Amino acid sequence: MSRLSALIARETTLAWGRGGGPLVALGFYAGVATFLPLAIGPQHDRLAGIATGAAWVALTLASLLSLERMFERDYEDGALDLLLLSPVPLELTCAVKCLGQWLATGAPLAFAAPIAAIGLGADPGLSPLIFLCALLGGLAFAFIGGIGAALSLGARRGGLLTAVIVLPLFVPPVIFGGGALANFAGGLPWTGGIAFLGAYAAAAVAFGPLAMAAACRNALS
Amino acid sequence: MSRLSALIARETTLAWGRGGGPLVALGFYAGVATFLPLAIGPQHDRLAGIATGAAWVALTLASLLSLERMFERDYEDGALDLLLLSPVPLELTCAVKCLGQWLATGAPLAFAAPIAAIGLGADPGLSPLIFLCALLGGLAFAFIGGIGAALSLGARRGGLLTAVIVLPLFVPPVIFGGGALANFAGGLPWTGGIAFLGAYAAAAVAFGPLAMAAACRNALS
Amino acid sequence: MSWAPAFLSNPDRFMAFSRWAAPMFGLIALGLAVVGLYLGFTAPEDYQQGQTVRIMFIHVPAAQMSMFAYACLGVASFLSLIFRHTLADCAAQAAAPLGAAFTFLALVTGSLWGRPMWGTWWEWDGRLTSVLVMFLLYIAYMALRASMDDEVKAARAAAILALVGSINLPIIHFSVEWWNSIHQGSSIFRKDGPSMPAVFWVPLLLMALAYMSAFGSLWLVRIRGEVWRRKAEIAAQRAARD
Amino acid sequence: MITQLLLKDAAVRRGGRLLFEGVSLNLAAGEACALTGPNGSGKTSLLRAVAGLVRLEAGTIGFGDLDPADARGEGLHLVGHADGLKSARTAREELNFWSRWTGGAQASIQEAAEALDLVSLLDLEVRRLSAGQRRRLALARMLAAPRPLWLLDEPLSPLDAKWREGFSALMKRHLDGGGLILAAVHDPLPVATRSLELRQ
Amino acid sequence: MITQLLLKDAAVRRGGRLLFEGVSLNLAAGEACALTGPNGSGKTSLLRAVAGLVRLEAGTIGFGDLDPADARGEGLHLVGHADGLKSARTAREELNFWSRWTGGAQASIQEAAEALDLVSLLDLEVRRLSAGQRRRLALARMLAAPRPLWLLDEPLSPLDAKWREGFSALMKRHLDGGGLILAAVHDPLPVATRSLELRQ
Ligand code: HEM
Ligand SMILES: Nc1ncnc2c1ncn2[C@@H]1O[C@H](COP(=O)(O)OP(=O)(O)OP(=O)(O)O)[C@@H](O)[C@H]1O
Ligand SMILES: Nc1ncnc2c1ncn2[C@@H]1O[C@H](COP(=O)(O)OP(=O)(O)OP(=O)(O)O)[C@@H](O)[C@H]1O
Ligand SMILES: [Mg+2]
Ligand SMILES: [Mg+2]
Repeated sequence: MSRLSALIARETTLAWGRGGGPLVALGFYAGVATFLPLAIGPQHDRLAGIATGAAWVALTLASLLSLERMFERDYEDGALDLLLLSPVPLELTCAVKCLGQWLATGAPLAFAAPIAAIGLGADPGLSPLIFLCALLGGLAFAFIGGIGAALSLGARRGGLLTAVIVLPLFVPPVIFGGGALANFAGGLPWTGGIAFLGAYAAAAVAFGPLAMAAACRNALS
Repeated sequence: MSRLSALIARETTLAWGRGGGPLVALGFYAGVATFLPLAIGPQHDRLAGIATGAAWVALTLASLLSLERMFERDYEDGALDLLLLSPVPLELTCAVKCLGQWLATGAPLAFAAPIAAIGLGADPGLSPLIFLCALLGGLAFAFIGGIGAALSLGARRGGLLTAVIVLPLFVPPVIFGGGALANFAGGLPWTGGIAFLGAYAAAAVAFGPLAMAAACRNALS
Repeated sequence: MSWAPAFLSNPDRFMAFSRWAAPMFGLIALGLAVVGLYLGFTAPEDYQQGQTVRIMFIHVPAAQMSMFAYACLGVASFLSLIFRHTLADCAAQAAAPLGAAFTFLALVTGSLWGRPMWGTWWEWDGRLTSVLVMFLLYIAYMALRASMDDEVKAARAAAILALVGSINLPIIHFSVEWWNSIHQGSSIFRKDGPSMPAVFWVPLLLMALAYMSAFGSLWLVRIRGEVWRRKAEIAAQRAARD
Repeated sequence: MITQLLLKDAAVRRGGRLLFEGVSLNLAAGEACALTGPNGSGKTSLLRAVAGLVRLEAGTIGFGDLDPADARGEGLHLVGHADGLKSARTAREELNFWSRWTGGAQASIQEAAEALDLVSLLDLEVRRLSAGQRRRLALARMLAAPRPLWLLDEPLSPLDAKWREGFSALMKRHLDGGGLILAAVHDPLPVATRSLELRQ
Repeated sequence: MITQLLLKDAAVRRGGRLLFEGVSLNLAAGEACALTGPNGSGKTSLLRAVAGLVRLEAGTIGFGDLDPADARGEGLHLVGHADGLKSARTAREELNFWSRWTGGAQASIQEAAEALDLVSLLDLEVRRLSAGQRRRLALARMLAAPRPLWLLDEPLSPLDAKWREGFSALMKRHLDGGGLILAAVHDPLPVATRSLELRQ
């Protein structure tokens, strides 16, 4: 346990830095929330819709931006070798790395999401659901992102390729979550979407580490 | 000249990986263009509007994703020292790095933008303007992104910090370009927006390298 | 203000000056604010805007101060970058949170005012967005400083960022001319004189001066705190080494 | 607890080329083996094979009667050229993390830092350390979490004369306590009791 | 063309501590100086100061009557621990790029690769190279673009016996051709004609 807690602390600080973290997470969220409506075009001024969209885009972006640090740095500087040399199975190590990643970026952004959404004019009643979607979605993103990061280890490919691998896998959570939010707002049954989202996240958490560990072993051998 | 052409070749291959560049850029574009409408919410189903938005978001994302490779890798492995040790002024080196970055990601995405926009149902008459906006915008993004990447050298924070620095500075080109496109579509005078966009890009190209070089010297000293 | 850097660049002289200047500016701000607010709230209702016109006395000076604070940040950063002067760096570091607070105030009051005036809390138009960008730049400045251990390097990196971000100032100012913004253009400082009656512009002017003095006072206090903190840190390092 | 390292006819292939074959070694507790050979002869690859990071083309690697996976997980330390230290983190963060990861207790972390004279450097970022200091930090991790088998890749090269002696004394202590050392070197290894040469 | 390296009373400060002061050296064409001293005494920092990457706290560094900026830009090579090679690129790409960056011609790149026996390794990714091969690649860049002053940080340590001799011969040739070498070392430098010791 001491091992895993040490690892999770390392991963969060690597992704987040020490202290003062919320400022960066908040600034990042604010940046995305400012940038997005402008890029999409101000004619789409239904801010409430943008509000949840900004949450997804911020989560995706944060996940994509941290992918390179997730395995590649450790691979290049030899840390991955040492992480492997341990009674902890590599699958668990990978899972903990993803979890640390999620704690450092996904979770703070999930807390920021409902606040920003209300600020942007979303119905406050939606905020628990937005939070839940962002939390589960961020979890799924972290574990799927990890697969992409591990797969592109050692390949001489930039971050774009990892994004190409990973983006299609990011789509289902967005569809499930978006559907749940839309249904909730329209007074329709919405638990189904959340259940699917949860199932997807659970599957990512359960099977992602297997894929990551296999990819890491492949890169190292 | 041989020096600079060698550097630009290095930077593009580093940003791009070997082979398959345009294909990856296109796949990336397609990924963003699929992902974005889903994230923003299907209620915004005016795909033609999304088309130009997707171009901006893809450019931004591509720029953000390559920032870490721009200075940080070279800083960590000692290459930045060696780049400094040369009769080429560091300002010029930084400018060439940004240019390579732009050639590798911004330019291919700019070519993809009008094609994708027409595919998504935008007025084909808009496409030259979309291309121009993406080209100039990508140039500005590459040079501003370089400033952010150089400034966060040595900071103990991941890519999120760079994004926090860079995103606000990405906003003006989007406003200028978006305004020009909207005016053009509405039959209003649109050259003003393009002129501002060009001026912003020119300012970024002219002054960005000064800031980058100062930031690199600061990190190395 | 051009004499100020030269005169104040000596830390001892600065500390002696700010010891009495800071409270004095504070008192002036208080006095001006009392008078300004009184005049502002006893002014007649505007025939178009009704009671909401009174937000103006909060909003307009706050918006102006947010830009003024950024200009101060830029000048201080420039001085610290060129002359490697620590006091200038203290000044820059001290200005950032104040500027962020003023910007926040301008955004909130503007938004509150926009609801009755434009029928919307927020609009992605040039003026409003560029002010928001300035707010984000303040945050980026503070975040960058906070994430570097080496204070000298953090100071220089942040100074470069502040200077780069100052490109946003003219964008804010001219945004109302460059885009057909919903925000109104200049109505006070115009070549042909103020375009509003004296009952409005006199309290507005008083409030602007009050904000300015408040900013001056708070800024000096924060610079003093920063100077003290650094002195203590150097002393602690020296003690640790011996 | 590893008390023996047994290589039998080991062969390693990299990129289609057989680096070495028929390499055998029987290292008992308290023994140190200097692994020599020209550049590219496969010293690093052999160390990594012992650590389980590289697959053997032929032959076996045994750790007494222990299960190899268990033996490797708890029983060995590897210090190579790529030392796994993150240059942007402080020496303290890195030492703490790696020591906890390999199962070291807080007290022994402190001891290890003292033994390698790192205490005054712990608050520096790793990138600021000199080459020798950084190598000492990499070596300190081994002291913080005692494990019997040390796999070292040119451990002494960036150390100065004083620390070559100092670390040799630490290796001696490790051997006296029943440890095993397999070290790839180009210069003589002071504590070596055996040697193994790879030929190209 | 640098024909002299003159250090006068040089002092360097890192993180508030004076690493060394009053260091003087007068190195003429054809001379090699071995820079020694314990870990952390400032050898690497001194080399970087000569290269202009670290600011002197006091004293001066001169290159004969040349302007320091010009002399540094065209006149010196620095090979340190961090060798600037990207592990994901091939040896050929890296050698080509750095040689062209420092002004080497295509023919001399080929010659350099032959002189350091890298030809058969050029298509490997840098990460696959052994430590000694990688160091040879880093050194090959110097041969590809002739410059008078070589600043070397422990150049021989990962090389095997054969290549220590081989590179010493290359250094000798460089000195005979009027070159200058300042090398930080812990072991004796075969070609050294002078030495400079930093004390802590
Ligand atoms: C969040 C929304 C708003 C923001 C960010 C904002 C921002 C600003 C800024 C930055 C200035 C100073 C411009 C300069 O000195 O160049 C300003 C001035 C002003 N604002 Fe706003 N504003 C907002 C909403 C409003 C609203 C709703 C009104 C009323 C209709 C309003 C009325 C004014 C007036 C009258 C001035 C003074 C103009 C002058 O005389 O120079 N603002 N605002
Ligand atoms: N994928 C690959 N394809 C071809 N050759 C490879 C590949 N991977 C490694 N090699 C070769 O295998 C050898 C690995 O050597 P290793 O690093 O084990 O050498 P070493 O004995 O440690 O040398 P040094 O003394 O230089 O550290 C090198 O010659 C290297 O070029
Ligand atoms: N920012 C800093 N703060 C404190 N100390 C620093 C800082 N940067 C460098 N140092 C110290 O300065 C010294 C740098 O030494 P340098 O790398 O020049 O040593 P060296 O003689 O090359 O040693 P080695 O033989 O180990 O390579 C080290 O003691 C290092 O800890
Ligand atoms: Mg080796
Ligand atoms: Mg050194």
